[in-house]
Amino acid sequence: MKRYIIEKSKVNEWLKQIIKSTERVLAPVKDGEKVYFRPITSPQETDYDSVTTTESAKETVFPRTETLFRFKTEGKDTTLSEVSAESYPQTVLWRARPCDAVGFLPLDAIFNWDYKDNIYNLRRAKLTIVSFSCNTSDSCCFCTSVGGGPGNTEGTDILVTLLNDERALAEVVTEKGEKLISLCPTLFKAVESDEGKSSALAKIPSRFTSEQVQEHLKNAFDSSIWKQQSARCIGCGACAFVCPTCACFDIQDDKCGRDGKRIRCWDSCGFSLFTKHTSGYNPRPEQSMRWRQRLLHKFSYMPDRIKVLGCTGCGRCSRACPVDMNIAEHLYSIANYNHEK
Amino acid sequence: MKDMENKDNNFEPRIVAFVCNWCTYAGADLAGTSRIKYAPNVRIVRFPCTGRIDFMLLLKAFGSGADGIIVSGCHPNDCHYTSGNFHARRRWIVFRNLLDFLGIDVNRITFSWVSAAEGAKWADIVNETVDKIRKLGPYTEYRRAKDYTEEAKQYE
Amino acid sequence: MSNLEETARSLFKEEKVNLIIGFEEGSRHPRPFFCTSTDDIPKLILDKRCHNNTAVYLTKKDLLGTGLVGIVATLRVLKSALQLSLENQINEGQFIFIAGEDASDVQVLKDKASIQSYVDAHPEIPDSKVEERLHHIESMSREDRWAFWKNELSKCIRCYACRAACPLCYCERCVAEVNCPQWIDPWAAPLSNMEWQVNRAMHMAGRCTGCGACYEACPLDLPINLLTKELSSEISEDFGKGISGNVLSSFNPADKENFFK
Amino acid sequence: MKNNIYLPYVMTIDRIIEEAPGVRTFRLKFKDKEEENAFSFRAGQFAEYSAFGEGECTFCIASSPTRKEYIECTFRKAGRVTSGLERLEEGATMGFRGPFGNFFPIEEWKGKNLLFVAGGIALPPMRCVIWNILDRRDEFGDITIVYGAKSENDLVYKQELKEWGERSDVRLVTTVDPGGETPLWKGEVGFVPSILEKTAPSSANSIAVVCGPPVMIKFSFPVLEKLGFADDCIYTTLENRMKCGVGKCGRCNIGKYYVCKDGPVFTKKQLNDLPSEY
Repeated sequence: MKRYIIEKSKVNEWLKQIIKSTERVLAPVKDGEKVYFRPITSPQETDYDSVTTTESAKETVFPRTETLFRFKTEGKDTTLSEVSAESYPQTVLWRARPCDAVGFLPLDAIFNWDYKDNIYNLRRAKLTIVSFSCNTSDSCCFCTSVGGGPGNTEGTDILVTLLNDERALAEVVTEKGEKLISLCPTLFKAVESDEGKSSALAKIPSRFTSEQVQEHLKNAFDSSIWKQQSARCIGCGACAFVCPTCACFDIQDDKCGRDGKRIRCWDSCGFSLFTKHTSGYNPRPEQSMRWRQRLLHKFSYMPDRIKVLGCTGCGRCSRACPVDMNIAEHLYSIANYNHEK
Repeated sequence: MKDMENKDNNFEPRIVAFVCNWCTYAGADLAGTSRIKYAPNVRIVRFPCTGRIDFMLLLKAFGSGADGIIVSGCHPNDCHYTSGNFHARRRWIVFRNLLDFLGIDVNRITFSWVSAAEGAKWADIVNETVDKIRKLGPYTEYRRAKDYTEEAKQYE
Repeated sequence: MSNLEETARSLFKEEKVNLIIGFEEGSRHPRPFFCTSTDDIPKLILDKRCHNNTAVYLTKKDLLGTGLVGIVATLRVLKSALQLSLENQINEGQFIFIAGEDASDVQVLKDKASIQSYVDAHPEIPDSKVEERLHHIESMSREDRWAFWKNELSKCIRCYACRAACPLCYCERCVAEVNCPQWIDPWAAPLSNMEWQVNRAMHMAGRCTGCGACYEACPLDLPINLLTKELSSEISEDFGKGISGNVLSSFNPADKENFFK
Repeated sequence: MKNNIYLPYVMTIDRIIEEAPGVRTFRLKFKDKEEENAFSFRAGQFAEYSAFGEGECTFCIASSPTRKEYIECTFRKAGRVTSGLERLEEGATMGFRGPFGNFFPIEEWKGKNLLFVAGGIALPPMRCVIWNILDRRDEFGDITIVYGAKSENDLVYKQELKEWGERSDVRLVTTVDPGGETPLWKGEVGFVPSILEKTAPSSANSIAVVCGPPVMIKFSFPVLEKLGFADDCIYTTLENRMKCGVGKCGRCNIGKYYVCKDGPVFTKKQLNDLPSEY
């Protein structure tokens, strides 16, 4: 990893260069009370104050709705055509958080653990992530409990930390990151140490460890805790759709006359329709079972199968939930629950 | 259809008419047998009763390329099923309010009562609607909202 | 006049309820709470911050069990319960309502008549913010209104939190899930999102009690409550105030309109 | 395999066979000869079939891998996609994406007696295995097929059932649910599990393959157990809902397994270790 120092006042100059040389720069933009990753055309649009965006950054590589291929029917004949790789824009994700960056790792694993999902990979290859260390946090944050942290460099291309003085530290993790630095070589000065990075980071206490949770989940399938926790769950998909690692999707056809496209769109294991057979039979008929699936998938099945935890501790699901299903609280109680009951 | 939109000056409106079987359809039929000429831009979809016309059909028609819509059935008190058109009237009052609130152009929808004897009225309704839509132009504004890839939401 | 804790205790003891649906302190704001034993009673709270419309649980049969259920009911819960009762979704005698706005002052309501008179005695103060936004949108040009809604609804991620949070969205099979024919495209796109909201509003027409749960549930704060709110006010204007039941399943030969040719 | 895992092969419907009310078999041929030559699959694997404009749905490949020139699928018209498929005529184009999933370990069954238990529309996945085995008949021991449907008319592959029934090296027992028989019906009357018990095939050196609706499977397992079949000698296929078929969309996830990757073929022994979400 290479380290550089840049003056805080010069960061916007650097961003300006990035905007100039990149097809699309996505940065947090304030819209009412909410903050979204949106394309920006000038550095001033960026919101640096928010803890996280309302929605996760997964849409950069896994859009809510995207075309898998197009079809055209003439008489009894149908021809298929693919979306050209050029239509996926070269993208810089600016001011992501470390929990955003680390969220791409589970997605990489899901879309590549067996069959390789080329559409995902094309988008992913064109994405460069510039994340900023967290100097603030809120009550929903729990990254330190799932192996992350406010200054974590995992999954990012560059991590910028705004130090306590007039300077900022840029830790360059990848080749892609190095390319962005080389846009403005004069603004950066290479350094050896981390220049007191840790003192500029938010303090986020660890409430449990993911090992604890995984250990407890081993025999928890028939536990009474699921019904207890999910009683108030109303079964919407808000948690899944704002989650950086939830990647369940649906495949649908969008037909207009004789032409159309096959698309994929987000789906959620929390919906009762998700597993329901055409016959009406549903292997997961109750909300408690669907809540169990959500947690077990993230904290047991994914680590077992694809060696990566399905949670980054960003806390978005807790912020989005209409009935305050606080995931950190639930995980804490799982880690301290006697499942034999 | 694409051709129609490209040449603005000779834009030919596409009108979908949702009509009831017992009055307006018969009225349109009468217009035909009476050899009353009216604009050929209208495609008629026949329903048992105006009460059967789901509001989603109107949205689907706009979404699939209609520039204007006619909804027509029996005059109040003349419904073949006694009250289907009363139910429909209420629904259209509410629905029209909602569309207007959403900024969907309610001027593109003509609501009318046309009886089986009113062939001439039917022809007038069609002609007036076509003229009006011709002035308003194609409803691309609505159709554009259908296309999420072109619209490029934030990310596409 | 009595306090929440005492009332809850007596319900468990005297009335033999198995469950009281109420509120507890949450991680950010009070949240719905399923109180199943007297040990949990101290957790019950009730104050102005208790926003969730817990009437949404009244139609969830697998949560309620077979016994009598108590429910801590704010005004919005009571209003929704009345509408549910009108639509034959809940029966008298199935629930005991602990009505109030604050834990220090609650009263037990058991039948429809007493709920009705409680609701009548507590007229709702119109939310000035909602009224303001309504007027603002109404005063826009049609083009601006279209732009406004298109922009708002293009954010929608189709999580259906609005549907899930609404006590009156109790259909076992929602129109959004019907695919023969596919009335509403299931993916998030500006137009399909709009179609979904149009359906929601139309299905709520004349039924919506104006609690705003849909708006509060929306993770993106989309002002979707304005759609149903607008329809409610139009309906009382067009068809008369105090009309109850599903407005669209009834009619009046004297209904007035000004747009039929 | 294609570069885009969601892009199907384009197939022509060569023949349509009416099997039963609402049930059809399509015989599909590749439009592209190169794709046909490169294609192979094994008995038990499934695929995603598309009616363009309606979507995709999942069925097993019903033809035998020993018959190279075509692929067959059998489906019942039930939802949107199957209705769309049903509207297609001979010569029309449809999509085919596969093969996916695991397969029946037929090689391991050499020299063993085989028992097939199927109900209703679940005969197709088994037909693939049965033909595969009948095409190599002398490598296996006794073959018993117990097949039932709601009514006589609902039995699928009537022609093939006749053919199998006439063979001396196959024991075929067909049954219809009580009330589903006609006066001329010569088979059994009763639900599959009870007919299975009555048929009482020997479990010695035997493998049982069970496919059918969840309720049939649920009641057939105890019968097989009673007959002495060990859990690792009972095979079934799981029918969880799927979309992608390649372990991404998350729909068929049960425990750490994905039915589309680790299934659809499971032994009863494997099912015992699985959460009961199928």
